Amino acid sequence: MPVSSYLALAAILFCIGLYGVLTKRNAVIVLFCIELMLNAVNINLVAFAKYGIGANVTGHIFSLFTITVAAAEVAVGIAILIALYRRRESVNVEDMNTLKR
Amino acid sequence: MEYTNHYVVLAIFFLLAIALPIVAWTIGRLLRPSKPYEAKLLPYESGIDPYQQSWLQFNVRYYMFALLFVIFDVETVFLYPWAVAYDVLRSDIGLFILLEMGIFVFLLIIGLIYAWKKKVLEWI
Amino acid sequence: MEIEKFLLDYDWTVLAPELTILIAATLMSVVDLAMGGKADRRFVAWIGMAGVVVAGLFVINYMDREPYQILADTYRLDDFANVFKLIILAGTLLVLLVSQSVLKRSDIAYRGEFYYLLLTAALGGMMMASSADLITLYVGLELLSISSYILVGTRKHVLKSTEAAFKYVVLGATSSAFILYGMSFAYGLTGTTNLFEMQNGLTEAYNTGYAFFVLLSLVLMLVGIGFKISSAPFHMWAPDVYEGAPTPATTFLAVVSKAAAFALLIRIVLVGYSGLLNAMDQVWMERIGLFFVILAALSMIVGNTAALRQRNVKRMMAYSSIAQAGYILVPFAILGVGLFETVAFYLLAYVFMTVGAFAVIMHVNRMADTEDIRSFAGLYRRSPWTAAAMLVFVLSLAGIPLTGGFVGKFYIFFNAIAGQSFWLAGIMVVTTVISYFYYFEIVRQMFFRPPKDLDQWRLPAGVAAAVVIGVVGTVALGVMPQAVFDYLSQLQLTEVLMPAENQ
Amino acid sequence: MGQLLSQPLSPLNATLFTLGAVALLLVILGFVTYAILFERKVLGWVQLRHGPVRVGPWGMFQTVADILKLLVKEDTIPAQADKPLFKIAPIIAFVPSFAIVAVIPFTENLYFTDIGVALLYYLALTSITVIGILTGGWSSNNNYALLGAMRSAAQMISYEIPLILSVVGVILAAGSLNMIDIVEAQQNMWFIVPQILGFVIFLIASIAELNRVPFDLPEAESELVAGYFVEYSGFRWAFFMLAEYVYIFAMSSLTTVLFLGGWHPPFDFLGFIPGIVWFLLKFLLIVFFLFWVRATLPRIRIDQLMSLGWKVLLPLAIANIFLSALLKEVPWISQFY
Amino acid sequence: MDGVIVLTLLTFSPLIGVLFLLFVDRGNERRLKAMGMMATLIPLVGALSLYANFQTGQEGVQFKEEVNWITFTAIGSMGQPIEFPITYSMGVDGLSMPLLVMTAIVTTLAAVASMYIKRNWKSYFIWLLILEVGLLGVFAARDLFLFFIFFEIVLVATFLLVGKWGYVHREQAANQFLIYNGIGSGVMLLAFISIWFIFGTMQYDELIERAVQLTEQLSTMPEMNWLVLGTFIAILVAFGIKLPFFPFHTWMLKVHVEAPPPVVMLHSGVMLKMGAYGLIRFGVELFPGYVTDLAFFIGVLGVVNILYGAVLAFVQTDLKRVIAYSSISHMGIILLGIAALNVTGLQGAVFQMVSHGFISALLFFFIAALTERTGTTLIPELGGLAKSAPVLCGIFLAAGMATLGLPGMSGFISEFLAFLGIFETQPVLGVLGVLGMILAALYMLRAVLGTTFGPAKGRWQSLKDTRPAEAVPMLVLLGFIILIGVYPAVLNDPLYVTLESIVARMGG
Repeated sequence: MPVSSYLALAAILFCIGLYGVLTKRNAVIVLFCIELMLNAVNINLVAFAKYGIGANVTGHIFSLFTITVAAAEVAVGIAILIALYRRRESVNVEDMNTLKR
Repeated sequence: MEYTNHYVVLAIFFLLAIALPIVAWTIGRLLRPSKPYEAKLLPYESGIDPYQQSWLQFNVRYYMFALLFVIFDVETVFLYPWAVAYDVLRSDIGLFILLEMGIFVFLLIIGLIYAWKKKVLEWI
Repeated sequence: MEIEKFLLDYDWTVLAPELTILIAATLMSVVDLAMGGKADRRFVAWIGMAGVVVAGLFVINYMDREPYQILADTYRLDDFANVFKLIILAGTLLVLLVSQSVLKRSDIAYRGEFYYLLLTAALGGMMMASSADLITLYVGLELLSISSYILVGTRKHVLKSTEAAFKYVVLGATSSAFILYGMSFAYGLTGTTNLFEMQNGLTEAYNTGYAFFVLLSLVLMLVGIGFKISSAPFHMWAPDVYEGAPTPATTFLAVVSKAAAFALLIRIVLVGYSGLLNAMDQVWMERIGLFFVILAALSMIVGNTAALRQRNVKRMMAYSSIAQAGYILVPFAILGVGLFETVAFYLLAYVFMTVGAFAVIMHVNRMADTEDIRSFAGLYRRSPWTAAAMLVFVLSLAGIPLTGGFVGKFYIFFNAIAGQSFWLAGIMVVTTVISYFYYFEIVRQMFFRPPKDLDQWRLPAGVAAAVVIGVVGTVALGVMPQAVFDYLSQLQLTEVLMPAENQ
Repeated sequence: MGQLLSQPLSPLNATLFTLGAVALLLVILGFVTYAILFERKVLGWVQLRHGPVRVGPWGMFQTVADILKLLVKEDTIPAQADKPLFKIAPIIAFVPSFAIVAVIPFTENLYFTDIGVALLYYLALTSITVIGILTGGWSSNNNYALLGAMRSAAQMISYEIPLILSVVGVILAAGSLNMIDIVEAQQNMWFIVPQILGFVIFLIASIAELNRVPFDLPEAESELVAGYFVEYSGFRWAFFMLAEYVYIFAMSSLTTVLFLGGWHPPFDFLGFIPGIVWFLLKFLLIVFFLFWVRATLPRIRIDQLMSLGWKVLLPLAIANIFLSALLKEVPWISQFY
Repeated sequence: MDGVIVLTLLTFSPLIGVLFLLFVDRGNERRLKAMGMMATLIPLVGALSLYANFQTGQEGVQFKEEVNWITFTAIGSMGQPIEFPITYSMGVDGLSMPLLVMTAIVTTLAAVASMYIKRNWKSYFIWLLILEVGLLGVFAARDLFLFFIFFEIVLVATFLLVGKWGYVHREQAANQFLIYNGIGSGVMLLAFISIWFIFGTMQYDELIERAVQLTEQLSTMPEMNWLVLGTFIAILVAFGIKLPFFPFHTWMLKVHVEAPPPVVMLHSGVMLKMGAYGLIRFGVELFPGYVTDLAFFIGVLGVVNILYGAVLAFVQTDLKRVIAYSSISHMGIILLGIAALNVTGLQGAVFQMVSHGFISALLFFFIAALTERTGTTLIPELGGLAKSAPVLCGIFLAAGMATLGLPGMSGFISEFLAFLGIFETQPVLGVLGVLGMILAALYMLRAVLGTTFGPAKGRWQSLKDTRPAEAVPMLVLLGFIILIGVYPAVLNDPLYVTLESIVARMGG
């Protein structure tokens, strides 16, 4: 079944993204990793739209929305990161320690 | 699977496009000289020796444009399907489809006006 | 569904509340732009409040109607949605009221933006409450989330604020990704994103060998929603974000975001997966129920114990809100039919007490210029009425009788007992007792400690209004909850589980 | 080509496809070679001089010689550069420029692919080039290069918006993203007439996208030395140039397809002339126009550039969309849509 | 008297005082104090007139009011709707009537003793009056939930009073108070819920009716046994903390030492009795079977309390601690009385509640007066006070005598009755308990003699004797102590019938 390979790909991407979000120190990379996770979802959706149970075009529509929203989300993320960078001169997540753990 | 062929062609174009520079450089490597020395490998700064890396912070203005780009680029994600299906939808529900997109675009235009008023669009 | 019935045949007036908010937000942004850089932005907030009130009136007008679905069954109006919208709007109104009187240009440069972002976030929340489709749910969620990210980061010149915002973005986006990933499986297993069509599909998928994926999708979504409602073990963002955000935004997060996230939880889990719920109680109780039990218990325990050692009021309130999320999760673990009533009532009480408490905290922190809990020292001497009001809020949060917090908590507790979840009920009681320590720390500071100086701190009018509303609401819900109970029970909240007639 | 594409995939077919692609590549390389010459000639004529005349008759082999010279030139990479990125940047810039040519139909029979989202594909891939430019400018670790790259990126993304929005009018009219469908829809009336506003926006935006005068700020010789490819030399530099001229090819073809009716003759009675000729004529007209503009107009300032893009072209493009949609309702005009 | 809301009026009458106090300037000490004291007179008058109107010798509840308040609904696991009605139900019977009156009296006197309060009189009196609402409500409530609510009001008010107006370590004391009582009320809530679960109602009257049938029910449903037993133990713990019995007593010492005198008067005099009241009301009345089964255990707890309190009281150097430990000891007597399982024992217990209420109020009034003058309550530092302050010391002596059970005073009656009861059923415990009484004589005399007699230390030569404002309330308290001592019927008359009915239900 071809869908399983897509699913596996998506799962791997999702896990890589999650791993990156949790471990990476560079804030930009963290944002990339989030994007990776969201794109894993897109792969899933599109794969299901073609091969899923009751495949239909809804998956495509959903992924369009996902793309849009993810773009907005990451745009805001980077905007905040820039604001942060201008004050802190660093994109290292570990430097963000003003708020105590 | 009749559309596979089209994508195969696209893939061929891609591969070809990648192959061309590689081939060209490989040939070039055989032909061209290579005599690097320090001054040659310095970045060109109109004759002044560079004293720092050029990887600096650059104006945030660039990011503003990038953001605006994202907004309107994403808008087209919805505009294109709408435009393609316009005739079909119009015959069903009439001009409402236009109104709908009008609302959508209107909100984006508010965004543009916002950026305009906030002087984001001015390049200093 | 024929395409002819697509748009114009629907009763579009049901969207009136949302459209009102949308128009108000648009208007606010335009007005804000038209105003000069130096102008007082309160006017913008007043437009927002007017919009919220009008939207609220529309919502009240639609109470108690038959469920009605529009836009190809993606958007739905039922009493459940209305109740949540009312809660969201009430929270937004109070936050606007407070922020218009405390926000200073020196603190938040973009106040106009702050006000209408509150509205767009509320709009997102309303969409979540009203959606019957994964896509609309997701869009609503993100509208709320993205607006909140910015709200958190509006104090641009304060490092804490931007850091908090960044943390919130990262964790919020991650949780969105989890929710989406779960949604993608739900879609793949059923071929639809409509929650009501999913019901059967998921049951069928469950029975035809895809049980693992059905549960996987649910668990992924629950993890994501766990982030959004800040339940342990997915709570780590909450203290930082609550601390870093400007206090009105914190209030908004604590109240509106949370309420909306619970709406999301109910929509997805109870509506989408209700097939599993009905057909095989066993599965539900053993696997999913367990998940909720763990979430609820952990939230209560972690929230209440971690709050003990906080010295920053906002962080303390963050842990407190984690604990409150735990309490609200208890009905989900039990899954009694009283779920909607209990959750709605608790959230209603929660709106009043939390907004009130944060309004006071905001005022006190601003006057004392610190967020340390010691800023409350001697508040009683400075302004006895404020201290008395704060006492009411704290008692309510702690769950002392004659307050809305107590009635809400007891309602949940009682349902837990009736549902024979004695363990959860026990944890509720124990953690409530633990919570006395830190809630009463505020009381101690206010009443027992001497103030640094004897300055009188007068509440600004807007804050005072919010505090009065908070006190009245909290006490009224504590003394005379019966009216609300009756009203809630008369609403057809359980209809949320059934598709509307008009499809 | 159409039959070939509808056959099941076999090694033979694949070979044929490859051969076709190679042929097109060669054609394009030839075009680029002579486009450069043509440009220099046009510039010369406009400025009342001859242009290249020495190499070959009428300077025919001038560009060939240039290419050979580039091939044997030393390839220096600055010591401080980010080497992997420095090396890969020209490829990133070049690949999309050639890959988009695949979707352009030259006549109703001569096309290489016929995918439903051709226009989207074209527009999507074009925007990848900017990453190549950014990479190149960044990895050089040179102030001019970085500045040029940033400017270029800002400019390209700013003008991409009007570009893609101006096309929506065409899509509305044709009801398809497929290029062949779009051309077929211009059977009676080229879209340049009903979509004149869209055409103008498209033309301006495409010039800016091509980084050509009057929008050649990224490589403004007098200000930034050469913009993002200051540090590039030899054949690496050549690929940036190549990408630029391939884009001229692609963009001119696209303009032809979208607005000038592709292979359709201007009048039905001229239908006896093969479509390819019409196509080439229109295509060359556009190419000539581009060179003409370069010779005629001065470079504008960057603030003017950005203002034009965001404050004029973008609102106009959006207005064009709704105008087009509304014009569909007007009784007589609607037949052109 | 049905349909009349006298009890509600009585319970909330202190709020009238609050209302008036709000309008007084916070710096106006004299007026605040006067108003605070006056305000407590309203409930006092109310309580006394209620007592006068109380039909003695009549079984059951009087002055009953009942309004449906809140109904919580839930759906049970079987799909059956479960309703949890909370009624606003007030009433008094023979058990609560004396306690109500005692509360009113002690509060008034505590308000008088508030003359020792040094600051923030306005809020002090407001909270004191709110505390009074809670205390009155606790005894007047006829619904478990209402009881709980009033109980919590008491908790909050006491917390604030102790923490704000106490002595040096007031905050620790308040915290400990909160911790223990918070846990106590948590357990109480659980116990109440399970009582509701067992009986299906929260109203005392219905509960008592159903309690009789409980034994039969249990025989048909043996699996309920554990729940009922657990509930009973929870009740025991919840009120045991309040009482307090032995392992849970540390908070009370702290409070007694650190709290301001009027609050200690109320605390020791009234609040400890809430524990005892709860034990009798919910332990004895609702679970007669278990009380019978566990009587020995309760008795042992009582004896432990008596002896532990007495021994430790003996070794304390701080007068406050002596009295605090003696309170623990006396609470043991209440437990013994309950453990006796007969009318006499219970009579003893209730008598002890009231009598100890007055006695400890008096003692702490004295302590307050003493602290005001000397600034210390350490026995070694005191001595020979009688020379300079004879009246004060005379009152102390009298109170001490009452504590150790001198005939003619209330302490004697209560202890006598309690021991009489326990000797009837558990003689061994009785003997051990009496041992405690001997110790009581020892520590009390030691304390009294140590402070009042002996060589006068120089510092205390010029001690001022009691002012009238102090002497009058002390003498009033003493009067009540002697009144009960010589004319116990004043207490016994309303009580007896109620206790008889309780014991009858126990089958004893």
